[in-house]
Amino acid sequence: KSIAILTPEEGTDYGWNQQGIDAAKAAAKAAGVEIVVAQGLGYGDVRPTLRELAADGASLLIAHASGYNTSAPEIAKETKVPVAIVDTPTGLEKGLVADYTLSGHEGAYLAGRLAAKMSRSKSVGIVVSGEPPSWNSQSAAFAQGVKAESPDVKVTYAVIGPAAYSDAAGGKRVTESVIASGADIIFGQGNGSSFGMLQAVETTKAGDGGKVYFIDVIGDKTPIDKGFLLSSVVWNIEPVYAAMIADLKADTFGTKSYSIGLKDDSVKLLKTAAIPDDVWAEIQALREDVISGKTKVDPVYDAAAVRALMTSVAQ
Amino acid sequence: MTGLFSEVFLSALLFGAVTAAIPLLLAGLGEQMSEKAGVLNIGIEGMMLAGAYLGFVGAFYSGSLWLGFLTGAGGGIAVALVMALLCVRIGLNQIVIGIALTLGLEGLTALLHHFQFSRSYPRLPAVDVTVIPLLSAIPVIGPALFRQHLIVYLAVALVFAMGYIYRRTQLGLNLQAAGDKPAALDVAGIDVVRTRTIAVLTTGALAGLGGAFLANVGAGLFIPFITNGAGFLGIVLAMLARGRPVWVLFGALLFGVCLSLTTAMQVAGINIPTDVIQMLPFLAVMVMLVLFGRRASLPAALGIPYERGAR
Amino acid sequence: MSVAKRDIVALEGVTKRFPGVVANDSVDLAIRPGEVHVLLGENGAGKSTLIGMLSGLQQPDEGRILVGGEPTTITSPRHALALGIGTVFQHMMLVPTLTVAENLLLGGPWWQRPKTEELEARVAEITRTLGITVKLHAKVSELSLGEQQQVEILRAMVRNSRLLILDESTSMLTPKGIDELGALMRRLVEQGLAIVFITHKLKEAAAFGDRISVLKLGRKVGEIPPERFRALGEQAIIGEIVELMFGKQKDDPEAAERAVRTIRAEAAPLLEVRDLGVAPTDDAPGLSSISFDIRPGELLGIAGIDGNGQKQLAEALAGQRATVGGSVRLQGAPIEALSVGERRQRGLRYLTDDRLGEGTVGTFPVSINFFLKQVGAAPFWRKGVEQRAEIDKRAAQLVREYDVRTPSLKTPVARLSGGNIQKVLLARELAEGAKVVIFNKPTYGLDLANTLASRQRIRDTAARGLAVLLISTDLEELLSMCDRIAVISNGSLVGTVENADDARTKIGRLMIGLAA
Amino acid sequence: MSIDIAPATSATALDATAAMATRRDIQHRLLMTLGPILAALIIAGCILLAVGVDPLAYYGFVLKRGLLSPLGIQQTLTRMAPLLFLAAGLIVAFRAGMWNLGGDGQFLLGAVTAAASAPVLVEVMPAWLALICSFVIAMVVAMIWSLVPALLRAYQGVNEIITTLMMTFLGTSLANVLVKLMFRDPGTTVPQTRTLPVEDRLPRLFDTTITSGLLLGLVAIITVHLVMTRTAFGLKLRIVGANPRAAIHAGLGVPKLTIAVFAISAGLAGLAGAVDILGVQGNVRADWNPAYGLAVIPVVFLARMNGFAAIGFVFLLSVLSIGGESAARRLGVPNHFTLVLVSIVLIVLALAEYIDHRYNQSRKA
Ligand SMILES: Nc1ncnc2c1ncn2[C@@H]1O[C@H](COP(=O)(O)OP(=O)(O)OP(=O)(O)O)[C@@H](O)[C@H]1O
Ligand SMILES: Nc1ncnc2c1ncn2[C@@H]1O[C@H](COP(=O)(O)OP(=O)(O)OP(=O)(O)O)[C@@H](O)[C@H]1O
Ligand SMILES: [Mg+2]
Ligand SMILES: [Mg+2]
Repeated sequence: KSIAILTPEEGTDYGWNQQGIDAAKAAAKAAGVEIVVAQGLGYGDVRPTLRELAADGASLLIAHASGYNTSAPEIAKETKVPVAIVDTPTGLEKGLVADYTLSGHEGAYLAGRLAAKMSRSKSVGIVVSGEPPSWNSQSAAFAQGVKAESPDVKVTYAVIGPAAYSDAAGGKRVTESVIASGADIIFGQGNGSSFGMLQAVETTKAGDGGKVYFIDVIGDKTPIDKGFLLSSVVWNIEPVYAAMIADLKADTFGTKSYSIGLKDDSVKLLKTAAIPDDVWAEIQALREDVISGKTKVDPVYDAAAVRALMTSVAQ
Repeated sequence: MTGLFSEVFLSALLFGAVTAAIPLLLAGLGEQMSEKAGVLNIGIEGMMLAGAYLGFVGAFYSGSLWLGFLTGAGGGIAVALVMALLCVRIGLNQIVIGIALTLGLEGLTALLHHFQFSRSYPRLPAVDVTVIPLLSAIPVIGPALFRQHLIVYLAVALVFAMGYIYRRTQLGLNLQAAGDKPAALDVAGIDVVRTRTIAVLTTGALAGLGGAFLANVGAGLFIPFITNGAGFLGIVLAMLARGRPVWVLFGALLFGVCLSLTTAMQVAGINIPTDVIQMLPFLAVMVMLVLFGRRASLPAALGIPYERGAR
Repeated sequence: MSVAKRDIVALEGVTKRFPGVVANDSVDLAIRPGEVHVLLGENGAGKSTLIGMLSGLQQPDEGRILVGGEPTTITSPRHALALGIGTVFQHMMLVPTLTVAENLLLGGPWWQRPKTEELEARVAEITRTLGITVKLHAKVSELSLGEQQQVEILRAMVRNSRLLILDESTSMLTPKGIDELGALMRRLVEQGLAIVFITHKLKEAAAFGDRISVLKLGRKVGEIPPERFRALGEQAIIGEIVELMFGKQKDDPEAAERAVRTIRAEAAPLLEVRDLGVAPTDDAPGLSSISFDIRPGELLGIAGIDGNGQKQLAEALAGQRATVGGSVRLQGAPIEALSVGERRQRGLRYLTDDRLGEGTVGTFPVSINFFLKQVGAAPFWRKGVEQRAEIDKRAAQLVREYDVRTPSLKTPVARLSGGNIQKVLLARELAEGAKVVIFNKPTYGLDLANTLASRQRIRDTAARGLAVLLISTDLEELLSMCDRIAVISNGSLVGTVENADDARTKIGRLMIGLAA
Repeated sequence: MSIDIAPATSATALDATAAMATRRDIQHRLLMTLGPILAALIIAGCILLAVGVDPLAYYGFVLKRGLLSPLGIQQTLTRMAPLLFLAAGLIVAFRAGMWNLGGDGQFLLGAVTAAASAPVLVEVMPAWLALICSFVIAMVVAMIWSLVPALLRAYQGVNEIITTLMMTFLGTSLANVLVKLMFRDPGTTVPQTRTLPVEDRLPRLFDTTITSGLLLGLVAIITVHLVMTRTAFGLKLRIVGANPRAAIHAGLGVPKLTIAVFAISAGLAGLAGAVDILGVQGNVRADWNPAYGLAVIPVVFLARMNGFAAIGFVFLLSVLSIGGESAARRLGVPNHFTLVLVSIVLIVLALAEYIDHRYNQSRKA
């Protein structure tokens, strides 16, 4: 028995790909099954790889990219090998297709609250390299969090540019502009370009001459941090994969969607030394509110809706 | 909302425009030199990538940005050497080799990055700027244009140096002859292959420098595919510029300004889909093409390998 | 040995092979100071190849070259220049986008600023003795071909060569220009230079030469040394050359009599041109109110110095160039609004002077080049599909009929020699349906035999009742063939003369701007 | 600009010995293709050794997964379909001397419009008719997209390398905008067009996973080859390509032919996009750009713009890309190595052609 995970980029990005691969490895190890990693496949056609992995005897194919959610179910039907896809809650099929729609919006909301508390200039920025749904929901939740904490804090939203996933220079340039517009905390989402954002934060001074902080998503960049990482909305996908394996064994695969959230710490805010303990305590309290349902955070996936939201919060 | 456009923000935008323009400028100037001499250098994207990678490696390990620029230029030259050997000396098809080099360098630099940096993602410290007294005190423009790294001023100076070379030196004459009528240059006693080789190597140096600037100053780090088509934009700028270096500068700046404009519009919260806004730089160049493209006459022997005495 | 010492350059047993041809076959040649050494031979005889080896463009496969008595390998054009060998090549070797001055300066050390002032002084000195004016600051592309040729000669002079090689350098010059060049060569050799002079015009050879060598199929077949040269008169020399080149059949082949034809004066003109105008462009003069008629069977010549609008006239008539006003009628029907193809359909044919540039597609086979202007027409294409058998049958027929010397029908046309390419063009333009034919410099660059054959074709064309417009810069050619000759100058026809005994003087007066 | 085009020798009759000569020629060409590929593999093998991977194992997987296993060869053949259409489009353009480097933009716009129209059309008409309509729409849209460079080149003489490159940048963005703003599937949060159901896509061949798009691609490229070499229209285009001045002199309507060339070339690129969507993908996602166009350009040159040779090279490219991915995964090399491999193969092939050419020349002398 083995499971396979397919990712668009190499699993060394301290982000989406790495979290997926690491989680799959952990889940497989826990369940005592073999794991096959197919990484760096790009965003093109992965049907050849899916078919080959199926033919090689994988009993679960995890198609870890929203770009794979058309091809993977098709191959599942063709080869009768179960697949897991992302961002497609409507695509469930018993025994064949399961969905895990991951959104760190709850965590992003907390990150927004944190940013608003910590911002000296009362201005924070969101820089993204593109507008896929999972990022949109986090951008929106972050902005909501900021406004919930303090309506006076300004939120600036900027998308880097065309095909900007690897545009590190663009990430740096746009982030610098956003900092110049007054922001002293940057909430950044991007693949390769997020390293450019990090670089901008490290080398640019805020309006008051102090440090600019960076809030990351999905992964934990602490190993490469130089003291500018304020936090990160870290995802832990392992419980999701573990549940899938369990469901597969229990023959209940494809009957439910998996997700991550604050409740089981599959989404959590990263605590760094830059966060004062009192602030952290407040955030932990807010976390409880979200878990208990006292505070409701609804995901917004649509890019236009996110932009509309940003415009309204900017006023 | 207009309060948003503070002086600091405006000058940051302009600063960003210049930073984005410099790699394009260097690539464009380089490509222009090759084209003048009759070589269509489609491999410039590969040269930039080599420059970006080696430039970063040099700067990172030595801690000196200048050494990084040097190794970056060296990387570009190394790729250009292959191109010169294959396309100038033995006359292989320039488009085939150019594209092959671009693909190869994309793969190679990504590979090297994977083995070397994909766990640590090293980044360079902030860039030292050279402040030009008085001028830098001008509001908005001053901090954007006159607080740049020395290499930026040098790149702009290069524009005028190139203009001087093309119009006022024997070398300029040689280059133009190599592109327009290589046989005439040959019988005048100047080696066409050598002239073109010099041009291609210069292109490599400039493209490599542009790549190094992109990695070291523009991004402060190297990641795979970092050039994102900058080399191809350089080709377009060079062709649009009709042999005049100043026009490469204008074109690169126009492009950079358009990029900053897209940021400005977003920060201003204008609710137009970002994908639409982001077509702006390309639209701007396309409009330039429609307006001025007609006069973009290219050298007569562009793309044709020269062989002495062939007919 | 002491004799060899006197040679500036000597070739010993030089052989040069190209794929499929032996261009030079153990050629011995001695070039002495104080002599104009004329090199003669048919097209493809190997003259330019010889020159190529002297100027460093090519290396001999066998044999050796002695420079000043020393065996020398001339490795590059630069080396040749350093040895004092200056060459004016058969094909234009100027950069069209640079100015004349810049072209003359080409070749200096690369780091230097071009030394324009120095050049200007030097040019002024040379042009004074030459009696020509050169527009130093004009772009080469703006000059006429004749002017460009002058620049090339000037360039060779500026270089202070010991040996000056002129490969068909008179082909674009006016008769006056040719005479001046002859006088100049004389002055130069008197100063101790050596000159190699290549021409297809035997009269020039006889008038300017001291020594003549004749090449045939790559071999040197004969030499007339100076002693003998001086002993013979012009006619005798020409007779001897012709014998060397062609064997003993013709006397003075160029002096062929003009066939007296009777053109019915009352016949309606086949071609009527009225007030035709063309706007000038950056690099070409315009045309203003050109009017003339040509009747069936008539041969109208257009004389004039090259670059005065001849090409524009031909292209405007063929429909390749936009006109500004005026009318063109063919058999009474207006054709000025028709396209190139439609005009051809009506019987208007244009034989271009630019054989490889626009007349043919060099990489395409000979067979296809015959039908370049009929692509898609039956029976060679049916429903748009190529009928190879038909094409080849007809092509083979044309090859035979027009005596095109080609290895095969499949040979790319650019591989043929100039004369044979010209035959392909002739065959194409004279094919069925022709009524009016425009010939633009039909014998430019052709050797004697080919020239005579082409002229005969043109005469035959007129004799068949077609109207012929013959554009040429060679006055002899026009005088030997035309019924009437019009003179074009600066884009307009300045006069037309009947080709009677006094035509030569009248045309000469018109050409230099006097009334006939 | 003009770039040396191989002499078009196809236009004359073949005599009796020609058939044999052709066979020898094919053998020779095969040798001149396989030899360099072997050399390229050795060079690339050194790089593999340098990063500690066994080259033989790597190539073993490439061969097995790209060529020899039934599954692998099916994938390879499926991948060829869009590449063949792109190559066909480039052959038309390059033979006519127009350097259409805008294939990727045209491809994407064709793909997007096919993806947008097909799912809607299948609901109102039979699937086969819907597919045909989508193909036509994709083709027409790509043709229209090429109009700007075509008109600029035909009537203003603007160099098409610049314009097509620019239009590719613009087309990529536009395709994105179309997916996100106009044709977005309302049923999903992921920005992509509606999906054409698998059963409505182009039928698969026999019992395999090979798309019938492969046959369409083969038909397209062979048709293009025959049109370019055997018809009056093709000859006219080749005249324009080989010597534009001769075309004017011969009375050909060069501007109209120019526009026709761009339309056909772009139309085929649009069809390439359509065949990929309607045959394999089923929809277009935002930011999707496989950039096939760039890799196909050198292939077409190496094939000397000959359709049959291009089929061979496209096959090679597909084997390398399908097999390379698999081998990379199995041996833990980043997938980027495939790019390096393709690059080396291209360069060595170009070099081999040069050596071959030289050898032929010296033999004749
Ligand atoms: N580079 C070359 N490649 C192949 N063949 C060549 C080359 N140069 C010259 N030849 C051949 O060598 C022969 C001699 O040509 P060459 O140009 O020397 O003749 P020529 O006497 O100068 O003729 P013309 O009077 O027309 O100028 C010709 O058959 C020609 O085709
Ligand atoms: N590139 C080439 N390769 C092979 N053969 C060539 C090549 N160029 C020319 N030739 C051969 O050289 C011969 C003469 O060519 P060349 O260009 O010298 O003509 P030319 O001197 O103008 O002759 P003419 O005008 O008498 O026909 C032709 O028969 C042709 O077969
Ligand atoms: Mg000659
Ligand atoms: Mg000749």
